[in-house]
Amino acid sequence: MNTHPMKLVTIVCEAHARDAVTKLLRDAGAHGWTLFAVEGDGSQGKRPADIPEFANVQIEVIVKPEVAEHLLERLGTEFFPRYGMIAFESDVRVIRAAKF
Amino acid sequence: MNTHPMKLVTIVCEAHARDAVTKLLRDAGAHGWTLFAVEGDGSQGKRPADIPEFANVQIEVIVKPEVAEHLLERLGTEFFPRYGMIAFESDVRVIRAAKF
Amino acid sequence: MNTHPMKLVTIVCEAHARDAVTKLLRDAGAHGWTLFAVEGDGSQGKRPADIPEFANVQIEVIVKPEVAEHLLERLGTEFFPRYGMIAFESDVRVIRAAKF
Amino acid sequence: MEIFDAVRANLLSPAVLFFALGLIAALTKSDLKFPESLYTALTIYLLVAIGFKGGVAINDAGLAKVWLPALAAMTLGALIPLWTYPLLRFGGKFPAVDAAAIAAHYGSVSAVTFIAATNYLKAVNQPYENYATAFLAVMESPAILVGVVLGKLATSKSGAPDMISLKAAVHEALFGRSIFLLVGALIVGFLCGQPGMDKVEPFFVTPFQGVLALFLLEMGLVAGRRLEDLKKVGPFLLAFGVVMPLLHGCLGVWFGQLTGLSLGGATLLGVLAASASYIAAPAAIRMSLPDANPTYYLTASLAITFPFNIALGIPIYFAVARRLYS
Amino acid sequence: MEIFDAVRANLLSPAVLFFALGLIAALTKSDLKFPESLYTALTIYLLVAIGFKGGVAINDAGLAKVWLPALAAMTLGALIPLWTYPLLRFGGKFPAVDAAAIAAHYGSVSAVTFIAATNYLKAVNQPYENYATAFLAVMESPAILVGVVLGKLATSKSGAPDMISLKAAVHEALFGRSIFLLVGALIVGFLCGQPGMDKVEPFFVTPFQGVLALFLLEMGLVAGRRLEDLKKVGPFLLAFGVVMPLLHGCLGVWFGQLTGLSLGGATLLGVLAASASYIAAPAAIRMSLPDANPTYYLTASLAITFPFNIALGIPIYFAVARRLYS
Amino acid sequence: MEIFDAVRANLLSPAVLFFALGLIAALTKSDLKFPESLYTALTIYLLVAIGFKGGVAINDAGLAKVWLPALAAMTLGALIPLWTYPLLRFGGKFPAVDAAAIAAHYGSVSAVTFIAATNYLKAVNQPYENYATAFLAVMESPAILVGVVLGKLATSKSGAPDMISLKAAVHEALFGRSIFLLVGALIVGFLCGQPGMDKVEPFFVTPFQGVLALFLLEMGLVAGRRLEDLKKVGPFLLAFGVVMPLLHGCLGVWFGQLTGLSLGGATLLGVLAASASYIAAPAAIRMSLPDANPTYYLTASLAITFPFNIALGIPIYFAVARRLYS
Ligand SMILES: Nc1ncnc2c1ncn2[C@@H]1O[C@H](COP(=O)(O)O)[C@@H](O)[C@H]1O
Ligand SMILES: Nc1ncnc2c1ncn2[C@@H]1O[C@H](COP(=O)(O)O)[C@@H](O)[C@H]1O
Ligand SMILES: Nc1ncnc2c1ncn2[C@@H]1O[C@H](COP(=O)(O)O)[C@@H](O)[C@H]1O
Ligand code: NA
Ligand code: NA
Ligand code: NA
Repeated sequence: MNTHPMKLVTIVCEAHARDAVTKLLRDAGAHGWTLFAVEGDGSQGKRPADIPEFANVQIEVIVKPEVAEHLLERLGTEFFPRYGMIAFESDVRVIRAAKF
Repeated sequence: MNTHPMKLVTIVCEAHARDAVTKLLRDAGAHGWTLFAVEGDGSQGKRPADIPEFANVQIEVIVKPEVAEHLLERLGTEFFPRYGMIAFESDVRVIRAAKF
Repeated sequence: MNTHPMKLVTIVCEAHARDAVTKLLRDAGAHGWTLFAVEGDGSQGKRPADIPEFANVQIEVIVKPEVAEHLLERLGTEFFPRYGMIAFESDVRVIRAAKF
Repeated sequence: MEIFDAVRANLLSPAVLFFALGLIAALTKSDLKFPESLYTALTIYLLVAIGFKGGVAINDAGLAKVWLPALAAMTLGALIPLWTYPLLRFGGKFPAVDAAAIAAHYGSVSAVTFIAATNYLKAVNQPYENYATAFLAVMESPAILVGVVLGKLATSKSGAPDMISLKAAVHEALFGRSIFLLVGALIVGFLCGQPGMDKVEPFFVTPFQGVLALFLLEMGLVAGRRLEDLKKVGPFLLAFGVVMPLLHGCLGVWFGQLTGLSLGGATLLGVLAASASYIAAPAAIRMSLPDANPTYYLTASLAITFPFNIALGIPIYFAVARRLYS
Repeated sequence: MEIFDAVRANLLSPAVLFFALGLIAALTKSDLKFPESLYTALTIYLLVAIGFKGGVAINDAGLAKVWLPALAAMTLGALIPLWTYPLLRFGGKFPAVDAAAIAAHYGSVSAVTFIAATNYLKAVNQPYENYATAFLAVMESPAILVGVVLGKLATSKSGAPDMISLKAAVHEALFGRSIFLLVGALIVGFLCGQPGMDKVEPFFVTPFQGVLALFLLEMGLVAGRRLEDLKKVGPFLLAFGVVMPLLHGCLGVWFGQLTGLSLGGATLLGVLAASASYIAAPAAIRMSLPDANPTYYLTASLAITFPFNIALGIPIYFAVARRLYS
Repeated sequence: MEIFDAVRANLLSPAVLFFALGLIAALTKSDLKFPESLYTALTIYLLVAIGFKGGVAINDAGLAKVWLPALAAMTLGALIPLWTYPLLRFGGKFPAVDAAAIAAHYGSVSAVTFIAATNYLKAVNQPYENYATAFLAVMESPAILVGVVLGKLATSKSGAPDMISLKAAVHEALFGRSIFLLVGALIVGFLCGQPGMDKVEPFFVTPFQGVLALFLLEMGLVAGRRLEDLKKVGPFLLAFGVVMPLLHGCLGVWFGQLTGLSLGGATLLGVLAASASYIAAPAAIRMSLPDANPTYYLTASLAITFPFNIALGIPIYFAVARRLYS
């Protein structure tokens, strides 16, 4: 099976930012995303996920390198000032590159 | 602590494919796996995870490079035609290589 | 957006080890962590997460390389003998390096 | 005109109105969402409660009364795929494996539709055999097995033996969670009888209708989220999802009369025949016929037939039964 | 001294004691935790139950009786931000967007506080208009919209149009889960009337008080975990979170009397005015005023005003009403 | 032969039959699974309900009646590890830390076993002291602390101080979720008394037996999944898990009689002594004795002793008590 290099962008942010982020993903050109609820701790304090107001989601999206670049760009400028969140990218190799 | 290079294979697929995939992991020679429920969106449409029929699972498995190769091979040929799913591999460094 | 190299340390361990591990993270100098419940299978047998006694958590922490080194060191010596768990590190690039 | 009144009475029940509310929530993109674990919890409660109640009823009535109509119900379930399959295959031009999968769903049954029907009969003060749950229990699996066999015959060449083993299908059809819960609770109820019922009645019976109303709110949400898939399935399946239930409903009522059921019991058998499975069948089919496209069978049973039966089907089958029994 | 007795009666109720127990669990760092899905399930149950009950009550009483006090309630909710905003902005020196966000929360209402108040009135055998739930339903959104508009006017320059669209705010304020459930169940109850109630009463009414007690245990945990944030918000907001409810409570009681409500009904309107939203408002504000700092409005409504109302506010507003009506 | 009848009556109760159903589901590899949050929700409900009920009962009976048998129960719980530890250490050749861990579990108690026993006594119309819940509450912690101390003395050299601090053990043993809920609800019930009970009875009391039946279905699943671990623990622990309960059961009944409990109350004290903890103890032990192997103590308490007590133990201890009191 020959694999193809892609970028995995991972975002952890408060649950209330969910729709704004997924909308951004679509705009940036992602063809899909994976999301799940997480707890966390960080500079903005604990997120025990006991109620939606204090819940986090982790969003994982596989995109082409240039899309990742653009995505992180916008996350840093538009979202970081507003939401408690982190974002990072890493290198992965996918099968069926056509999907991404 | 000296770490040892391994492959992390990540699979996101519909919940109903769960048993088939974990069986494949065992056959391919994985010594364990980690699994959790996720929501998602992709070419096959939204997976809101409101009922098991529309739920996804993310399966993470750490294996030796050759096993990863073989795993992705079979996923691509046997599973991708049938199930809504993605799969990708990445490089990790583990402690206690003996476990994998 | 210029990104900064960091280490992502991922730990999968039994739920009862949760507090001990997060305490370790703080001691080791992590500024935050992300955590979620997972199922799993491994050398210590299945973890179906049907009751807390048989549940796993996956803990993800982004730290500077030297912190990662120290973290894995202590995990290997203090935790691995006691708890069913795995731990591995991988390379990521973050935005807002200051957070970590 | 009695059908009209029957429908009206149904549409103004809390259960149906909450179902409509769920549909509206989905269509208006409200962020209302039931956690999956709540959906699962409510499903477990409903299946255990209805199963237990049925078991106690069989214990009261005695197996002698139950076996004949139960056999009829089972046969009907097993037969339905035999005409729905060719109809879908040649009439609807569906691939063989998809035709088989859809046929399995329509031969099998929907427990929630059945439960809604029992509540409807209660509301219109129409007595029925409490052991009718037994028919629900025996109708769930046979059609699934028939459907899987039909599908296998059509896809016998293709690879990946580990997934397409008939064994898996049989196991899933007999030990899948919904069937297991229903049959298991039925047996438990049968063994306990009335003394057992006295203990658990305040939990499994008294609040039952309210729980159903809440569950139908969730089902409205679930079905509403699938409505956009209607475009994908084409006009044939749309018509199929409404016409076949009407046909099977009448057939079921008639079977009920033949096997000596009361007016209420015959209505329930009609509802069962008309209903399409969306829990047991999808799970079993996905595992044993992975090449079948879930969009077809899930949309048909969940977004077309289920809402139709809840809103219109149930009172219609009841009116049909009234006609037949008068 | 009647206020004292009123408070005492309240503090010894299971609901309040379980709330205290939750606070203690959080403060003693017990590992007790409710799964989020349980919290959501209980919220859904409480909102649907109270909404349905209210709808049936409106059906009984007739809209003619309800519209005037409902209009008054709505107006009151919409007005509150108009004085809380400047007070926070200039008195509290809060950034405009934060002042607007907090104002929205205090103009809106807390369903759980309302429910606790109805239970309190039951406990002291004080009759009240069952359709008072209608006031809860109409008071939730207006203040949120007013608050968002105030916030927009202050932050009109800043970028990211996709998030700061007023449209999103309106949609969230009208179709957000808590409002949708409450209003939806209200309408369902109104359409069903008493016959529908008879079916679901054993689930939505009989166990209601017990469920509330369990839910308040969880709310105690939630509020307790936020207590450490009190340091972050400063003395002004602390005082604001206690003084404004007292003020709004009296105002609400007075509005109630003006619009011809009974002593019980006026008390409930007082409780609504005094309560601050912590479900509907936070969700809507976070989406439409993302620049507002959640620590301020969540701590104020959840860690200050909510516990104050549950423990002391409710009986105080009742005593005030008694004074006014005697 | 009375033991036989007592057992038979027990085996045909819904609770036990649903437990068996769960076991079967696990053994037949059915995909039936309760979400963990449902398990947690049911646990919370059962602990709060039983605790609250007990507290109200203490309020009725007065502390004067309760303290002596409660003290006896506490002492018994604290003593049990003192003979089970050496037995496991030298008889069973277990490592010291494992022996201490298992001893802690058998000195502590299982709330669900206790609840099942109260239901059994209700079923056979055997009155008992409602405040017996107090014994459950005071027996949970002492043995855990004793076990931890025993374990520490044996592993005092080994490293990682942060985890093996006794302080953590004490905190977990006193504020762990199950103990906190039980004791907390007990105190709340004690403070409310009967007036409080009247409010929440329809939720915490009326449906209780049904909820227990559903919960035991889940417990059957959980225990069933552990059965394969029986191979790992060896014949000694297998025998230990059956013989010690019988021994402790008789001891408990005898303590009950000595401290003036009724036949029913003595049976419950026997059940408590015979039961092994699988919620409080595992959590506390895992944190304070991390070197102990969970497979041993979890398999013993969950897969051996719990099913034994539910199916056979309870009626046996009752029969023993009947013998003793006749
Ligand atoms: N160093 C870190 N490693 C992993 N996750 C983190 C880290 N810092 C923050 N997070 C996650 O990001 C969320 C928001 O971070 P913050 O804005 O720093 O509060 C936290 O609740 C965590 O879930
Ligand atoms: N680009 C992507 N990034 C992350 N996850 C994806 C992506 N595409 C698909 N997925 C996940 O894979 C599942 C199946 O994908 P698909 O077969 O394209 O519908 C989706 O429901 C998502 O959870
Ligand atoms: N090869 C693997 N790949 C992914 N996760 C694993 C692997 N091995 C173990 N795990 C996870 O680590 C947990 C503890 O592993 P173990 O101590 O081997 O039982 C398991 O329950 C899994 O969740
Ligand atoms: Na059918
Ligand atoms: Na208000
Ligand atoms: Na014991």
